[in-house]
Amino acid sequence: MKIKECCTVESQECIAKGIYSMWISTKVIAKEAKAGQFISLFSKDGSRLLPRPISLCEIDREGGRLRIVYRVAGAGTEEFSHLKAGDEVDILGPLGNGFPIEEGKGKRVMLMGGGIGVPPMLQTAKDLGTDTIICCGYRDELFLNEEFAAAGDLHIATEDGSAGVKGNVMDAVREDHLEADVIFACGPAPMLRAIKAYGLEKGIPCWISMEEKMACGVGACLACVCQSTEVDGHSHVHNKRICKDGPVFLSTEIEL
Amino acid sequence: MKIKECCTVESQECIAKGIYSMWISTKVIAKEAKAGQFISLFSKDGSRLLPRPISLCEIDREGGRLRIVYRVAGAGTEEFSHLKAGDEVDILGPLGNGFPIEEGKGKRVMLMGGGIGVPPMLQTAKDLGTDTIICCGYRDELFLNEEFAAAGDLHIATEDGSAGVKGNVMDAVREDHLEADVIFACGPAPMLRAIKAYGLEKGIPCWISMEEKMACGVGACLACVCQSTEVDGHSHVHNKRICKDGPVFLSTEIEL
Amino acid sequence: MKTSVNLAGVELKNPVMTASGTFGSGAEYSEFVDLKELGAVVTKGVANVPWPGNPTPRIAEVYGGMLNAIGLQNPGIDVFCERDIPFLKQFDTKIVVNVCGRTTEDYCEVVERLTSEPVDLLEINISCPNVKEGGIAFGQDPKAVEAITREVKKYAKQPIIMKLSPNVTDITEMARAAEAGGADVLSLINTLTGMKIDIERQKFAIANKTGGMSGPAVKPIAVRMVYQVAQAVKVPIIGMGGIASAEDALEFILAGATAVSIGTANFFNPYATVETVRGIEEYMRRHKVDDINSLIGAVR
Amino acid sequence: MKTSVNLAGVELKNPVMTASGTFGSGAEYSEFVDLKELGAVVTKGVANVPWPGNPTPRIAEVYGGMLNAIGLQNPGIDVFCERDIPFLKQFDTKIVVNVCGRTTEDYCEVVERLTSEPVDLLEINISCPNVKEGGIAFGQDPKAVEAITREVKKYAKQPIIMKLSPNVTDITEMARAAEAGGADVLSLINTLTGMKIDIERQKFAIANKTGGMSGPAVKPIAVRMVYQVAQAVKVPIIGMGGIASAEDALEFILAGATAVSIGTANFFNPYATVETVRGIEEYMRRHKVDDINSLIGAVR
Ligand SMILES: Cc1cc2nc3c(=O)[nH]c(=O)nc-3n(C[C@H](O)[C@H](O)[C@H](O)COP(=O)(O)OP(=O)(O)OC[C@H]3O[C@@H](n4cnc5c(N)ncnc54)[C@H](O)[C@@H]3O)c2cc1C
Ligand SMILES: Cc1cc2nc3c(=O)[nH]c(=O)nc-3n(C[C@H](O)[C@H](O)[C@H](O)COP(=O)(O)OP(=O)(O)OC[C@H]3O[C@@H](n4cnc5c(N)ncnc54)[C@H](O)[C@@H]3O)c2cc1C
Ligand SMILES: Cc1cc2nc3c(=O)[nH]c(=O)nc-3n(C[C@H](O)[C@H](O)[C@H](O)COP(=O)(O)O)c2cc1C
Ligand SMILES: Cc1cc2nc3c(=O)[nH]c(=O)nc-3n(C[C@H](O)[C@H](O)[C@H](O)COP(=O)(O)O)c2cc1C
Ligand code: FES
Ligand code: FES
Repeated sequence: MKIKECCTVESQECIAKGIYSMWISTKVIAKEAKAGQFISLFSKDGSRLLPRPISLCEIDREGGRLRIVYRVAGAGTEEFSHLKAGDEVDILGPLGNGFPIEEGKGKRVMLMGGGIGVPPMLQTAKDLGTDTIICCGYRDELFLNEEFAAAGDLHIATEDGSAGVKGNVMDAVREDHLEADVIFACGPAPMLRAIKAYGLEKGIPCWISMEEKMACGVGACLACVCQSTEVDGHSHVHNKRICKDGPVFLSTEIEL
Repeated sequence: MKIKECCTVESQECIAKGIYSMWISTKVIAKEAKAGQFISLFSKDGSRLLPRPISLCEIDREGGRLRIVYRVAGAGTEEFSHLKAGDEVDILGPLGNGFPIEEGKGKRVMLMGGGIGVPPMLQTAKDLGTDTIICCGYRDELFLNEEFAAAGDLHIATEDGSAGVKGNVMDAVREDHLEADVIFACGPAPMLRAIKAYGLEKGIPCWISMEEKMACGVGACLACVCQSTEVDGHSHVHNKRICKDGPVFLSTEIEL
Repeated sequence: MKTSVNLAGVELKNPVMTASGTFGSGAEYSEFVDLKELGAVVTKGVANVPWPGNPTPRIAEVYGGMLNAIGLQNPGIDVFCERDIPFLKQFDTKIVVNVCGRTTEDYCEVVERLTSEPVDLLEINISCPNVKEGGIAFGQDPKAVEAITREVKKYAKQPIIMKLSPNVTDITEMARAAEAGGADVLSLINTLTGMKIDIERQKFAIANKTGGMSGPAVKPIAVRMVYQVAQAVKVPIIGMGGIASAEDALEFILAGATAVSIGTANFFNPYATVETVRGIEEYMRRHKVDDINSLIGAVR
Repeated sequence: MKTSVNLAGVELKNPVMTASGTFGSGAEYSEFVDLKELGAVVTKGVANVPWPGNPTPRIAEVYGGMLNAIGLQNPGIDVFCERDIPFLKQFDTKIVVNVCGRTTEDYCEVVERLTSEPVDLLEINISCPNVKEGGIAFGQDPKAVEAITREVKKYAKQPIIMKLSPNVTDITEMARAAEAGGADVLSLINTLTGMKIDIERQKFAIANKTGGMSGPAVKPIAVRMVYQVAQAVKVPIIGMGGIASAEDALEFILAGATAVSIGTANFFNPYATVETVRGIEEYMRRHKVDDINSLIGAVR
């Protein structure tokens, strides 16, 4: 069940330059949430009306708590970065479909996150268990890497070469000779494109999390479509709604 | 000198139903302010862009502090009522001309305030000295009355008769046989109209503080005019700007 | 207390409707609100055949609102009749189908196809600014407005709502033309053509360059147009444009709207529709209004 | 780094101007900003004789903006020439006089009177929505736009800016008409006609019923119109409508404006003009732009 809930910020900290980690206490949403789903956060300023979609980084279902890790990209995320423990924040969720954890059970899974696509892989790793390969790509400064190291077999790539393999996640895959039966990934479009190509080449299914500008977040407005290879179920054209049919798709479903 | 300043709320309390008293700490504005002038407060919500004009209730020039007393009338004042000590608030001021204290020196002055027009009379009373007659009119619940009692010879009128004379300030003037050489007044238009008529009848000058919707607050936009009996100095028509030429006018200058 | 209003013989239990394109066919928001509490559900524009819509990005946030250039993506009338109408029939609310087309024939084909369907009203969108053909092209010229209205009326069984564009010099001219063509109801406003440029990337914020502006920012323009049209025609008006609360809805009703539609507000408050229904009732109680119809056009 | 722009031969040190009617004749805001830092000061509309303007309330706040129906209160050209021009001449900035009138003759009288005054440009307001005669009546019909432009040009010594109304179906039609009539520069947008109703008192929020909407809420419409006009005419454009920051100003410049005017933003930030000047310079440094002219119309 989706709901718009007025929640309380439990804690917030800056974990890297411009990157914030926030725990939010919810009544309903955390209980129902799954790895790879997202929530939408609302600004308190009436000039910014659309909610900001942010992926779930961790879900504490028993405690009713959610963690998000986000980058300050504009005025909305800037506003969120000033929230303090005890402040209220309106959120809509849980949204989207999440990663198909069942597709990973009993298989060698590789989780790949690039940039601000890293955070959602944390809950995914936890839900899959510790047998996973995790491959995180950063520009320079690392974040969440210690938590990932505890959650699986962590490999790192940095664009400036300051840690791990110099380059992107695909460079790490090649240099570190990583192999898997299935890939779950989140990151910028060029990274997803490379992963899709790699998956086709190796014949392994890749589940990728997509991004697009959103308005409703629930599938009603048709803002957030991506081109799908097959006719979609909603409009019978070739457009899947990222907010509702995704954000996680099998890479072969999508034109990238 | 007028300035837009980011100020700090020093304290705020609810002093009657829907009526709030706020002390604001300023760097510049308090030093330059005079009784009967006003400031404009800005909302933090980008949907409410125009500043809200509020009269100065008290001015602590040495301490650099201002007091305002205001009624929650809509969304802007509602927002201000939630400000707490330490919060920031943007204000523009000091605005307008203020009461001509010199016109009261050595004379029997009567200060008349009605409803939310009561607060600005407090600094006016203080600046004039304690020899003044003060006549405050309320609907029912009193506020600031103890402070006024300490500042002069206080007479009260209430519409519901719960304190002082039953009726309005003019009823109090008649019943309490109040007499004065000059009147300073602030309150709703019907009250000001009655005071103007009384002043004409008795031949005493009445300085009244007017109200109108404002945009700029500094005399540039011509939103806040009132009809003047003489051609005005700015546009050479019959319109005085309340924010700049007022808010205090000699009652005979103005069509009411 | 009477909250029901009448649109060309169709009795709505209350004046609160959804705005086309912001509420799908009701399924998504039925997770948040009980559709039977609404006066009517207005569906996303549907054409004779499926439309893929425009490339992304399709939307951009603007101050107090948004731009959209969805481009009328829709599954076409066949899927719509099969899937969406049966879904909506489950709820005790009126069904208004919004119709789009590239040519007059397209519109008529959809309208004719709907004669046999259990829908209550048809809303003809001649004001979409985001498609090259059809849409707004029909809605900015009074002769074209009258002609398409007349044509559509020939095929229609249900009463026809003509949806007007605000991107015109004189909205009353378009309203009178639609009335002359036989429109049973008018709805306004559709979106205002706007543009946003991303100065950092030096690119248009939406792929289509321009988009239709909606949300609270457009409300004063919409209220003005509803007021003007109410003075100009006799047919009832559905007012919309920036409505996010009962207070907003009442502004439109006092200006002359018989019913109102809530669009963009659903995106930032999925409960906006039912909250508006309740807020109107609360206002009526507070102002001792027995019949909402006495508020329609009460400010003149 | 070159920030100066050229409007019909008049060199502005930077593209930031004030919007007519929001800045008086500069005196009030000179307490906040140093006028010599601005590209130009545009004065409140002035007519041949004093105008008293409209009854109050003249303004109302709306979501992200305001409505105004000042009604062009002004002291008439004589007082203006005696008092306001000498005041502005003290500052090293360009002087643009905004002109209003009830009839073509009124406009021409003012324009002729200004031939001998040290003003740099004249802005002809044919787009005020708040007066019964003159104003917008001239600005919504291309023939009338062309005719008044041609007439005014006969009397003018200074280059003429024609100020266009956004309350039209096709702004490019008006722009082309003004250009055909001999306009040297175009400025847009004036305010959008809007309305607000006070639902508690069941009254119009402003005495004039309708008012002109301005402020950040209108920006996307203004940017769109500037872009459209920039594709349609050769004369330079002054863009305005909701500009409150350098980012906003740059959106207009990238869309095709040679200069920009800041209006309503002065009311909520009296430093908005100079902050915009500085912000544009900062953007140019950051994006390594040597000449601001290379940004004009750069997004297409
Ligand atoms: C499914 C999904 C999951 C996401 N998860 C995360 C996350 O976990 N951490 C994180 O830091 N970011 C995430 N993003 C990106 C995040 O939504 C944007 O960075 C954020 O909306 C920017 O808002 P703003 O007000 O700061 O920026 P502005 O640029 O001022 O925003 C203006 C408008 O554009 C939209 N917008 C801007 N950038 C994006 C974007 N990249 N994607 C979608 N909409 C955008 C905003 O929502 C808003 O409506 C996610 C996006 C999607 C679609
Ligand atoms: C010179 C002057 C001095 C004032 N002093 C005081 C004071 O000391 N204490 C006090 O409680 N109130 C005072 N007021 C009235 C106060 O400005 C309004 O109550 C306040 O602006 C309401 O804002 P809002 O957002 O709560 O109401 P809303 O109704 O939501 O405001 C909407 C818009 O209307 C304007 N507005 C609404 N009511 C008034 C009004 N009565 N006068 C002017 N503008 C209005 C607002 O500023 C805003 O722009 C004064 C007004 C003026 C002109
Ligand atoms: C995302 C989106 C899609 C829309 N699609 C349609 C549509 O298909 N048909 C139509 O007539 N109007 C469409 N509209 C216009 C709305 O129905 C409505 O007229 C407009 O948005 C103004 O109302 P609002 O400000 O409440 O959103 C759409 C608006 C939005 C925001
Ligand atoms: C209070 C006010 C008065 C105005 N007076 C005039 C005027 O006298 N002449 C004119 O051409 N435009 C006038 N305008 C329109 C502005 O110059 C400008 O075109 C419009 O407000 C849009 O810009 P903004 O959103 O930055 O305010 C006025 C606007 C406001 C808000
Ligand atoms: S954001 Fe509305 S359909 Fe995805
Ligand atoms: S508020 Fe602008 S002149 Fe008074």
